[in-house]
Amino acid sequence: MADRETQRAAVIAAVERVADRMTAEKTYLTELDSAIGDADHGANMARGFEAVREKIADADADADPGDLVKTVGVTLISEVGGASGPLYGGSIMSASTELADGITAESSVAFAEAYLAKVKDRGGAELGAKTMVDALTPAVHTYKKSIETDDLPPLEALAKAVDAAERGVNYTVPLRAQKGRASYLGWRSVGHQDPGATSTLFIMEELLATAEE
Amino acid sequence: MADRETQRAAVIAAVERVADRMTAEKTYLTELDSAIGDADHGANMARGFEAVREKIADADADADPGDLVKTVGVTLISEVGGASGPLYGGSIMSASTELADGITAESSVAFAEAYLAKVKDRGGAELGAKTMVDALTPAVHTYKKSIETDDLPPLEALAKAVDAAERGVNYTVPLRAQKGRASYLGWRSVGHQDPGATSTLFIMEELLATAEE
Amino acid sequence: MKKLINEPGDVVDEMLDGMVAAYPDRLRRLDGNEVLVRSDAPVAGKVGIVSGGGSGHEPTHAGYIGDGMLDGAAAGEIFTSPTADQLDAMIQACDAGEGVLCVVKNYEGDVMNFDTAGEMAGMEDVDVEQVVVNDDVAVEDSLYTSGRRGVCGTILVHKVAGAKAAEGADLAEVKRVAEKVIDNVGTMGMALTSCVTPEKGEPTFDLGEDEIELGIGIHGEPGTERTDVMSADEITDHLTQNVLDDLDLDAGQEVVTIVNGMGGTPLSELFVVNRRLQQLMHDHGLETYDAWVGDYMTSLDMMGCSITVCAVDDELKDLLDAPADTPALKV
Amino acid sequence: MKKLINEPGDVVDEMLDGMVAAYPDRLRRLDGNEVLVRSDAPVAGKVGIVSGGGSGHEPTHAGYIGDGMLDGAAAGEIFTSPTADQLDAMIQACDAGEGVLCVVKNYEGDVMNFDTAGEMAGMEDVDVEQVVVNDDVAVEDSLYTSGRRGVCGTILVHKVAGAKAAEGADLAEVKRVAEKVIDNVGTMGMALTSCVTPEKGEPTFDLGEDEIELGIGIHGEPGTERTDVMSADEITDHLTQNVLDDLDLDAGQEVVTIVNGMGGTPLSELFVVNRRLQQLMHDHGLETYDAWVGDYMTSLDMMGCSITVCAVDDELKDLLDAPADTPALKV
Ligand SMILES: Nc1ncnc2c1ncn2[C@@H]1O[C@H](COP(=O)(O)OP(=O)(O)O)[C@@H](O)[C@H]1O
Ligand SMILES: Nc1ncnc2c1ncn2[C@@H]1O[C@H](COP(=O)(O)OP(=O)(O)O)[C@@H](O)[C@H]1O
Ligand SMILES: [Mg+2]
Ligand SMILES: [Mg+2]
Ligand SMILES: [Mg+2]
Ligand SMILES: [Mg+2]
Repeated sequence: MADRETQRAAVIAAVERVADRMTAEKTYLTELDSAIGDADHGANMARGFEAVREKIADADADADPGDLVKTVGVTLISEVGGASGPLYGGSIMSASTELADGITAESSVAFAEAYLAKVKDRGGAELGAKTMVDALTPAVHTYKKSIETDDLPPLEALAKAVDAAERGVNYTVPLRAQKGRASYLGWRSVGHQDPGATSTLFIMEELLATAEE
Repeated sequence: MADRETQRAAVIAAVERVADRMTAEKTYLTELDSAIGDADHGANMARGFEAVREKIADADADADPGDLVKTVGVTLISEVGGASGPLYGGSIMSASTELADGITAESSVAFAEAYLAKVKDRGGAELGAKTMVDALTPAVHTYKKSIETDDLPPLEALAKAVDAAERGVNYTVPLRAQKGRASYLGWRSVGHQDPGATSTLFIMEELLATAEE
Repeated sequence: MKKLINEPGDVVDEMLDGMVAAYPDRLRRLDGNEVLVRSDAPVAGKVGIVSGGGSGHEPTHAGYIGDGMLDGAAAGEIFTSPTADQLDAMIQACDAGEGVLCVVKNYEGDVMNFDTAGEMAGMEDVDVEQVVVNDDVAVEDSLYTSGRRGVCGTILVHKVAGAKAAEGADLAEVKRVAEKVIDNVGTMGMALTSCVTPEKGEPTFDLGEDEIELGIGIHGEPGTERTDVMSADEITDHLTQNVLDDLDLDAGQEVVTIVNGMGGTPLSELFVVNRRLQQLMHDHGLETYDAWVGDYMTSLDMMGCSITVCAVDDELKDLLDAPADTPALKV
Repeated sequence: MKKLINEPGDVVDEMLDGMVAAYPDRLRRLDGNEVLVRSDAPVAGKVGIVSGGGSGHEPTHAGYIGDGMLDGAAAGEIFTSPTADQLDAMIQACDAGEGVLCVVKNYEGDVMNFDTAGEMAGMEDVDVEQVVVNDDVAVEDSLYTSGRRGVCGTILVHKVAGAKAAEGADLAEVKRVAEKVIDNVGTMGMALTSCVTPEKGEPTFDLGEDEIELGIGIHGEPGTERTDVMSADEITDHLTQNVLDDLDLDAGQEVVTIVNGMGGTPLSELFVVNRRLQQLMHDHGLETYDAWVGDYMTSLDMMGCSITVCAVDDELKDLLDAPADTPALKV
């Protein structure tokens, strides 16, 4: 892929983009969380990524790209709280070890797989439980297949993954929640879009936009 | 005036009318008390006179008319509370002694004067303090003059007194309150009609209607 | 209007039964009255301390019945002072022969009904004294108004008088310390929203989304002034300044402060107010001996708060620190 | 939205400072953390009891810090569980070498963050145990949900675990009694209105003037069912029946009951509910050992209540009666 400096710059650019996006979507995500949760997902994500933006700006100039990604995770853990804090933060932190030797097509697949595994492990949600897992799983599957089987360039693979995540987000609407606060609503959760799946899609969209630049 | 039985019947009829009226005006009186008080004058008056209605229905068949009036006062004291309970109830109770020998034109003037004096004594409000005293004073003055100086029949005197009370009620609107809860509002009380003056007028209107029957 | 009630006219009656059901060992309801007393009233050898007024201020009044505070509390209809005969029944039930102190809040209705009750009980040879609390600095105290209202400072009067009575002091002594509090306390309140009484079922006054009321009492009556919304710090500054202007304390004076919730205010917000209040005490060179934060004297579901400052000397500090064991306050 | 706050993002921070300003002798804030601990933490020779979760439930959690209850409480953002590093700091500050019991309410966020914190503190050789409270009977407890929520019954767990720790019991014993409460307690709540979070500034859910929500939690999340308005008695019947169906108690069983206000409910209404609740206990042949009424575990300014029933044996009765000295609960 690109050299270390380009990789570092890409991580920083992605962080900026995601932070902008979360702040812009704060009200919308909170709106989604009001319907089936406790009206804080937007505030949680915006607070978390604004903190990440600051931390990354202060990061050591010779930190590896993988270290930067780890910082993203650690910062989210200590700033977000709630369910999304450990799920996003903990999983990014733990998956970041896959990027120790730099960000390549292969290592990005490994990162994605490790990240998905950690989210499922931490949260215990299976597919169809109406959580972020529903957006994440098709995205990771699609990305892996596009790179490893179809030999597509990472940018195209990522575009397909975003597309898959979007289907996952839409898929959460008609489901009954089985995990997260939405599960307390029982059948009343049907017909609403999952906030965490939605923020997962937004992050991926920003990763794609960063890659396209 | 009329015989003892007619007097008794008149008191009972008046109580019925006043109770009906207070219940009908409950919302309106409370509305007035919301603007410059604590939104309970309608409930207080309706509760009080509904209790009076019951008490009078149970009253001894050979109670004097004056005793019946005393019962009205005692019942209001023990049912209304607030400022209006002691003012209405205590003053009626104490003035009822003027009716010991029956209800005549003269004794009704004496009752009215004693009632006004007691209200002023208990509450300490002068004219123009934006209270029931502002409706009561012109009504009592007019009644006394109509009977004692102009020799009008009681029915006509009462009609003039009602008219005077109405002017008193209207007079309360532009005044700044100096007594009662409305006084807490300072200048903000200006422009609102006093609830107690209004209920005083309503009672007098019903006394007039009873007398007309 | 949505409320956790059955019939609006039954709220006070059912509330009192529900209180007795919660504290059967502590509270007893006087037969046929809307009056609660200590289950062991009258307490031999002790001056009785009673209070009362309209309902809607819970835990005031009955929540403060117990060792070291009140012997009895009369509950009028919502925001309507109790009738004289109920007050009389309460006074008599709380007299063990040492006399009874009535703690009255300065409202004409309360004062008139307590006056009458005092006369009635006096005819039964009960030694009755009265103190009238008028701590609300928002109302001008002049011959041309009905005077300052009694509001949250009343709780401190209950506490101090109750503690003195528990020591075995006589009626005159108990009255003296109650009046010492009254002379040294000031309060001012504000509302973000009006309350809704069960009978009316709608807000007593309408407040716009950008407006607040300053100088409210505790009966849902509108305040002395309506202003634009302000931040918690600005509101705290305003209320505190008015109270301190009234009290005119010397630097170094020890004080007890109360941030009182009006009933619908989250406790978290009261602590936000207390943070600023204590900064102000410090800035004014006043020493906070104790800071109370909570719902002590409410207006049903009103959102808002009041701030009370009371200058204390060693005697008042001791009496405030003396034990109290009531449903709403334990020391 | 009108609130007694400054900036929405500062509420938790300023609330914590305001609490310390109210109880400077009792509470201490951990530097740079949104964590309060007893001023004398860690208490030598005693197992530490800690709790925590999102803010907005005041007096939960920090209001229960003190002798006989909690040693520390972590305050997340409003309705957002605290981060693992804050919880870790709290656990370490409350460990005097006897270990720490974490009282966790069953929300995925709380559980995940406490799990991580437990691992972190474990690495520093702190003996950490956890109990997860899940008393909300409104939520089906199955493999296909995230399980029942932890709500107001948590207060009883704090009380019992705190009392046992104060006796000097070891961590295993403290955990055992905490679990005894968890096994014997059930709660169900309802809302007349939604709460308004400072960040969102509008009701989390819209309820019509004729509608109420049954089976709500304590985070402003909508309930399990929306129905027409009911009277206080009907609501009490419904909530109580669901709790009793779940607990399935024998006649003659002694219980402790809680009528808990959601924050915006006047205390008078909670007593109206308690009146009916105690009639129901009687009708079901249950013996109320103690009846609590008040705001213990709130949802900001939400109007509504929850009803908790806990079956108690002699051991639990003794622990509930043991002394506690905290800002919000004194026994
Ligand atoms: N057990 C879980 N597994 C996977 N995702 C979950 C789980 N619980 C919650 N989530 C995700 O977290 C989102 C909610 O995040 P957020 O609102 O920030 O936290 P909280 O639920 O603690 O308020 C949900 O929309 C869902 O996608
Ligand atoms: N001191 C007073 N003297 C004469 N009338 C008074 C006085 N105080 C109050 N009132 C009358 O009582 C009325 C209010 O009665 P009500 O609302 O029933 O009692 P409260 O003020 O205790 O709520 C006022 O409108 C006024 O007319
Ligand atoms: Mg949420
Ligand atoms: Mg009134
Ligand atoms: Mg009144
Ligand atoms: Mg949350």
